[in-house]
Amino acid sequence: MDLFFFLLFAIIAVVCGVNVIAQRHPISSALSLIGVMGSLAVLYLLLGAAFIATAQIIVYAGAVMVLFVFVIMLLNAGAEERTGRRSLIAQIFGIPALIGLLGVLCYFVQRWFPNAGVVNFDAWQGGSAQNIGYSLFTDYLLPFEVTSVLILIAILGAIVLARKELD
Amino acid sequence: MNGLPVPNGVPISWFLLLSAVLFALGVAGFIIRRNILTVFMCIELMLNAVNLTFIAFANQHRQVSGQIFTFFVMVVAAAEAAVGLAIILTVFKNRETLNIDEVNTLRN
Amino acid sequence: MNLLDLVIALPGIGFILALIIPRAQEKAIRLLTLVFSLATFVVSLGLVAGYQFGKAGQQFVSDTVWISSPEIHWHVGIDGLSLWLIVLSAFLTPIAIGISWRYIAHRTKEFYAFLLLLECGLVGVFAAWDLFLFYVFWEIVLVPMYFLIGIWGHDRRIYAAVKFFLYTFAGSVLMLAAIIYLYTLSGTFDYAAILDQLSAGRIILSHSQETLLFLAFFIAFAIKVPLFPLHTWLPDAHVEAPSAGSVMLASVMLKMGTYGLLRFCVPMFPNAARDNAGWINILAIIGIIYGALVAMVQPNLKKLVAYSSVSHLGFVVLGIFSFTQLGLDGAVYQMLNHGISTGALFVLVGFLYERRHSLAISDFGGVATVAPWLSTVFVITTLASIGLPMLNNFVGEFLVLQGAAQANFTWSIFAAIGVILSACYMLWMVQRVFFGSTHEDVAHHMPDFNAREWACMIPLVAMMVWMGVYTQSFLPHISETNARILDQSRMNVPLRVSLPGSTISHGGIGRAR
Amino acid sequence: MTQNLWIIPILPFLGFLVNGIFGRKLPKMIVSLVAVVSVLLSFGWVMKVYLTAGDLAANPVTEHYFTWIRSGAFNVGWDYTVDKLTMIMLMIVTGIGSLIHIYSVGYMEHEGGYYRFFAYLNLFMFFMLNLVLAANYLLLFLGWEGVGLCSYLLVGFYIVKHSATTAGNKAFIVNRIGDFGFSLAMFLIVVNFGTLDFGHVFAAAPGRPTGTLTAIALLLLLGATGKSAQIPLYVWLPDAMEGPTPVSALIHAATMVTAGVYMCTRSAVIFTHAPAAMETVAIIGLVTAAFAATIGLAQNDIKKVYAYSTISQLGYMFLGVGVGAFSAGIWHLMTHAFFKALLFLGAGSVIHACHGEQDMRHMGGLRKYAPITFYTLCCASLAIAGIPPFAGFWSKDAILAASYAHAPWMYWIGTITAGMTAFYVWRAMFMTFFGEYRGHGHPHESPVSMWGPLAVLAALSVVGGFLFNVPKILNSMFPIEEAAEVPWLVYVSVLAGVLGIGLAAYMYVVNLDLPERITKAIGGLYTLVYNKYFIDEVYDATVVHPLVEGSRSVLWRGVDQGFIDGIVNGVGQESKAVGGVLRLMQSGNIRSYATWVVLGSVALVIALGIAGGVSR
Amino acid sequence: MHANFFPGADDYLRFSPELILTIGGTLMMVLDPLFARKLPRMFGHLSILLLALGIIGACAAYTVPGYSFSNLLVVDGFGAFFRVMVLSIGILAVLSSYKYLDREAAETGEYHALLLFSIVGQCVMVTANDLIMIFIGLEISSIASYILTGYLRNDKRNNEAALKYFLLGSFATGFLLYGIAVIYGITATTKLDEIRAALNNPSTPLAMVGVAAALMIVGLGFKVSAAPFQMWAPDVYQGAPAPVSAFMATGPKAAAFAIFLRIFMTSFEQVAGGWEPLIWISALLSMTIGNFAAIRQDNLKRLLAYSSVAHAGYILVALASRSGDGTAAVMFYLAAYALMNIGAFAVIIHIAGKGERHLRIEDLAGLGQRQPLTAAMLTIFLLSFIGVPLTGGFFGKFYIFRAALESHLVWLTVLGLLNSAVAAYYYLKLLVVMYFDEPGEVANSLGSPGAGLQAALIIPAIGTFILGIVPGVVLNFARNSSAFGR
Repeated sequence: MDLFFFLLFAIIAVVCGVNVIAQRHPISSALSLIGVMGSLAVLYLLLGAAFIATAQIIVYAGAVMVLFVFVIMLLNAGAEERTGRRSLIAQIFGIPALIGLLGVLCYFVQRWFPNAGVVNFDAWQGGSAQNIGYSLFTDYLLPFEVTSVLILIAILGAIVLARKELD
Repeated sequence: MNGLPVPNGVPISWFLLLSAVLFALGVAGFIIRRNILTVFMCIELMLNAVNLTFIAFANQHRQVSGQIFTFFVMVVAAAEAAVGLAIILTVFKNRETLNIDEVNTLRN
Repeated sequence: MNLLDLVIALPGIGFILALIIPRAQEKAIRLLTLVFSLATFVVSLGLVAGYQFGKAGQQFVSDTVWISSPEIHWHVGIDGLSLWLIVLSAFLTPIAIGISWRYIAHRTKEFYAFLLLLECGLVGVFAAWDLFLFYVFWEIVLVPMYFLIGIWGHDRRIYAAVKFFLYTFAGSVLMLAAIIYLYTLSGTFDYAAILDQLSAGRIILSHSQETLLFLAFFIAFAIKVPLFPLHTWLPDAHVEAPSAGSVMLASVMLKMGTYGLLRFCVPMFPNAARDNAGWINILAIIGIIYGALVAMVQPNLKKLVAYSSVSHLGFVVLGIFSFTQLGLDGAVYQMLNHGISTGALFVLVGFLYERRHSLAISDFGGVATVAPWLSTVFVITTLASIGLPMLNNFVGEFLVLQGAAQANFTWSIFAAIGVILSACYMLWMVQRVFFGSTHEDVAHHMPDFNAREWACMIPLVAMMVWMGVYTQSFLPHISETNARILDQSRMNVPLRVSLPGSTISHGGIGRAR
Repeated sequence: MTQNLWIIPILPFLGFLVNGIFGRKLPKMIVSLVAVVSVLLSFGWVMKVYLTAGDLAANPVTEHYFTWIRSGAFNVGWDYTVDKLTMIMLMIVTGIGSLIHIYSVGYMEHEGGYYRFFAYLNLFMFFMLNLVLAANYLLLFLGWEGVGLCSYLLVGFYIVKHSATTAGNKAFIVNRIGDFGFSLAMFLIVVNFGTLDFGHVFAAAPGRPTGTLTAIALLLLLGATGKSAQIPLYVWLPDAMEGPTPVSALIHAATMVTAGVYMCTRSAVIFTHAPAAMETVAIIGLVTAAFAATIGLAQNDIKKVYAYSTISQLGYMFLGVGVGAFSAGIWHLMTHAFFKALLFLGAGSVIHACHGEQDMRHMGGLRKYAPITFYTLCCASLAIAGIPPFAGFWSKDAILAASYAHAPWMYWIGTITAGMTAFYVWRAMFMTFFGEYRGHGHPHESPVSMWGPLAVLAALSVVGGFLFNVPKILNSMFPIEEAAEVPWLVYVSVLAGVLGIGLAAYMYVVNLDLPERITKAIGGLYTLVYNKYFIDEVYDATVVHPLVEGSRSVLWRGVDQGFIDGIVNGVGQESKAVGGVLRLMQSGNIRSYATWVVLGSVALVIALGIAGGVSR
Repeated sequence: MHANFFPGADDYLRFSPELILTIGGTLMMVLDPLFARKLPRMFGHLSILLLALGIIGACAAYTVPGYSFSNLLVVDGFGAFFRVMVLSIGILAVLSSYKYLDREAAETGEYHALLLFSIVGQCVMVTANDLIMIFIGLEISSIASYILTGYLRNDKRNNEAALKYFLLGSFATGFLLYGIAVIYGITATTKLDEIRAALNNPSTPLAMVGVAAALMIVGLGFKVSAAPFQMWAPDVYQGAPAPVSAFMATGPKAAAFAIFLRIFMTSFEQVAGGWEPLIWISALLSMTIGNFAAIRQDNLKRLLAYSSVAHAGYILVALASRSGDGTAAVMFYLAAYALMNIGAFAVIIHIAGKGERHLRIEDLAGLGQRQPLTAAMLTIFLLSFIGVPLTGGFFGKFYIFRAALESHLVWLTVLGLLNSAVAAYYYLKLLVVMYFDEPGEVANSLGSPGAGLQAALIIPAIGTFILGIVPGVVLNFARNSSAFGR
């Protein structure tokens, strides 16, 4: 049962992921990215991270990706054009490098976490909004507060960069 | 991998492999795609992959901290998105292009 | 704050004051620098007066902690070796200022300031007894000279300046590495302390370690000397530098290299020094002959003198690595001689240049008929530098060759050829410049010495004669120090170490083995 | 009691300083006065020493003034010593020196640089006296180099004359080659004896291995050949005639050039213990004598003739030294000083008479115009021809006798040379003084200041021989070995002289067109001899030219600028090239950069993964 | 259930610099609309004031060293040192910005606010004891600098630089995060000290630790622009506004090195033995690439960018020595480097002119005659870059190579020193142009640098000399605080 769900959404995630980089048009990439995020949200849920799963949907799939789509529309970006100086290095080394990366990551994961444990869905529900909130305001108070600076910067940056000239 | 999957449960490493694959996909996109927006999305993809790892480990360790980390990653990602898109806007305003290969006037 | 500190400090203070004075007041600046350099010289004579014979180690010590960790001391002191080199620097700086009095027209301020800074660094180099301090001064010297060449030099000055800087810098970084490495071994930068540890066997260097350290130091010094084939920066630097620069460069800065060899390479790494003496001496001899031959065909006065320096400095290196009392004494004495006579040559060439605005030998001829005194002094100087008895160089060359002969007679045979050749190039130059019929524009642009020029030359000529006739005023200091250095270099020399010709040893001589 | 020997050289030195520094301002009178008086005074002091020193043979005077060079156990003092040998040299030097100074007052009257000339002359006296007074090799070397310097300055006295200055350089440099040998000899001496003091060296010498001594002796000989113009280093002396004639007389005839002989005699102990070296000395001397004589036969420049005769006579002296007759050598040195100085001064007077003409073909018949010069020169010529009882006869005879005792063939060659000598000297006499005047202008006799010294020297070259019997004087130092007295030797050698004179008379007085025909007959040989066997040209082509050109094209342009600087600058170029390559990496393309990052990360992951795996 | 649910006074004191700056930055955002037009320079003065307060705060914080906020934050000598460093760098950056902002007529309010925030991020980084804090601090600092890089939004070079910096930066961050994730997976914690403890457990899969470390090195190496992750630096430094480049090459870099050190000297210290060769190679690569690439540069900013790569290489040498002395050397060198680099950039800002038109080396021609003081200052900085005695740069190199030799990295030392000889070449080139060439029209038309730039020139010069003549003051503190409370 667990296995089934996992495989299902894993496959969806991978397919969408491939689609993200396969599509020439940013919109379709964006949509498939949302797909990835959705399926990941489900997996989070299965892994007992209820709150994060929700956040994933709301913040990521919702806010962030919508922002993306906005921008895409705003700039009405069409399918990418193949002009400009292409990157020789990327063409030569790109694919081997990627395969290498995937290979080593998988190898080491396989080699060192073969059976680091078995996940049983619903076996652990640590990620409830309550738990998260609690530790956010106790142990992780500081980073939580500090991120406000981050948000502040983001706003400021958006203003500075994107605003029209006042005069 | 060792033996068939146990019926009741999924080996943690599968999640890790999945995230590894997604991460690699993100990297691949960054290198292959030419549209700045797509490239940016690939970064988001990478972050998501990382998040999955965190969550998986959180589950394994029965800890919240992993999830907390994920939470912060999301916040950061959101902030980055805002700033990044703003930057992309300015670039587009000045160059009328989203092709990453054409943004290479700064070089030797 | 003892006398020695004062000798180092005075030029430094002068340097700062010269920077403070507004650049409009050229005269004031000139006077100030002159006064300070003269004062330095006078004080340095105090060092001579206060020098005590038979006192082991260094004198006029002043030793205070400069940097606590790693422990770096302001540790200066002198012995017979550094004494005269310091006096030499202090002696030549006023002359360098004197000859620039009229010649340096633009950016006077920086020029004189740099001269003082240069003097400060030079004195420091010879006085430093802390390896680190030594390195600091060593590098400081580089900067003013770089600017002296680069700003007030002739046409290809930039090439020359950069070449000079990079050559020396590349060498000295190796030395820095070696110094630090020694520190990691010994835990101190104090020269004396390191020497003790080495001789007491508290630091045991493996053969390869010692060789590498030796080479690191040696290359740095060899570039400065300069030893063939690392000499090619010298002609360029000399030709392009203003005469004051050439004087300081030839007379004192080159001695930094030989001084370093004698002060550091030989006592600290005796085995390596002796093992490598063979090829080093061969290089030195090649330098002697090669320099002379190349000088012989130079169309340019300064280049000629520059190559002659290569030849002369070859003698010094040969003397040092002969490991005999005579050789070492001769080497040090030759350092001083070369400082005086080649310095004087550059001064005179400078005078000629100011008059004729050319350095090409072919542009002169018949100078003797219009400027007899200039010519007389020039000839005397040439005779000094080709080693005529009763003038200074003879003593040095004789001792060096004698020492070399004791170590290995073959060396002295080849080295002595250099003495023949020196006569060739110098006399031919003299003939072409001073004798023969006088050309028009030579006749018109060749006034004889004026008072200032006399004031610059008389001390030099006097020194040539004094050092040639009554060597006893100088040699004893040197001898006793060298004897000590020789002992140190013999300290832990295993028996396997033996130079070719080591069998010759008579009386007190050649006890080196 | 101390003899204050230092006064002897110091006087001329003071003269030098005065003339050298103030000479330009002083009137000629004062200048000449200072110069002459200073030398005369030192001659006087020599006499004083001679009279008061007592028996120099038994206890030579040695005085130490100050330490010159001390280093470790090596110690050279500024020491003077006077023994009989030195005394003889001192007298010759100061005596002849004074005469020539006086002579020069007249001769140089109309020359520019009057003061310079006398300054140099005094300086020369100073160094020469140092040379003979020295009590150790280094001080001797000081004088040795010093006289070389003065010779350089005086030969190149006419500084605007290119040939003169060139000759000066030649003289100095060739001498340097000799000095090279001398200094090596000194090094060997120090290495083996640990000192340079004559006393110690000669005391220790006999015990040393012959090989060492031979080496030292040969190196000394090399020095001597340079200074005394022997083969192979004689080439500078003929050119040295560019200098004013008194210089030729003083330096290149009477005193300096004999320094080599003096030095060898000084080192007699070393030489006598090195037979091979002795043999070499003898042969070099003999060959030089003969060789130079042949060249002398064909010269037309009067001074050149005497120059070659000087070389030849010096050869005799070396022959004497070489065959062990040191005293004979010195004897000849002395007599030669008399008559050769006279010859040169006479020649000077002749040139003076002919308004600077030196070519004998443009002279002749001067007998009536300059009688005093003529008669004095006759004495000199007879002396050099070895006609008894003139001075040259005694010394030359002594040498020849000794050489016969040593090896008869040497005697014969020596005798033939004597014949040639007689011939060319008298050839010169006849060409200058007999026949009709072939020159321009109106010849005249020289002033008294010039012929006065001539007269004195003439007297000396008449009686000097038997008056001062050097071998007897030096008997204590160099005992005359009683060789079997061979009576006929004397007659043969005298006969040779007479024949030479006769032949000269026949060819240049009686049968004037004979020389022409002979020249025609032996054309090739004549040109060869006339051009001094082209030795200068050979040296030029084989040594000088290759050296200079090689240095220029190979060493300087090739090695220095081409190779070494090539490497240095090459390094610079290379690093710039590397920089260029690195710049290619900076394509400015984001995706390339990303690719590099990925590559790097893969490498890192693999490396660290493995490293981590092994690290515990 | 948690001891410090409510943070105590000490906690706030320990966190005071960040608080001051955050409040100040926010205040500025409020004031900006009001005063932006009237007195633009006020924000500069204000931020200098705030930074000064921040320094005081940092010192005050050091009076109560220790962990706080449930061990997320650690105030130790190391942290304090770097806090003071980045804050001072901030001051210098502000000083050097006055004239630039006037010239480019740019809004000053946001500029300074961003600057302050980015410094907040760096302060957080250098005092973090938890990977979360490090990550957030890093992001704050980075995002702020992304924006600053593209601050002049109508300048093409700015946009491009910002884009490159942003994309590549977040790309690298991805790797960093992945590494962190793996470490978390292995050790079940993100606190540095706990990680250290956990790694001592023999059952830990060290290979995986290696992988994690590798991924983190990618991220950090990128931030410190160490080869082979240095590509972005030249482009970004060239494109960004000059004061920002000056700031980025010093502040964020210093902070990045700080966390680099902290992570590797606390968490991975025992297990890092096998990694030395890689640092070795990276150090050598950085030095060589930086120096050799700089030889051919004629754009001043780019040249300094390459030199900063090279200097990162020198610092990595000290890192490779993995010793207390090495750490101290890094701290000292960063301080010295910050001074000379900002000073050099200040000169560039001075000569660059409006729109940064004059950035070629030739534009320095004759500066020595037209503006002796400025030239003299630049000379000092260049000599310090070269490593001539009596300058901070010299002692920096000296300490670094000493540490390296003590760890027996003989060849790395020799190569490094030879590298510095190569570097001398292109620094000398500047001196040559400045003093030996006749004044060009740039030098002739040059006005006086404002008071701000003057200060930004003279203060670093003095500092360089202080570090060069009495380095003890800084070094001793560095040595004492190089132990990370271990």
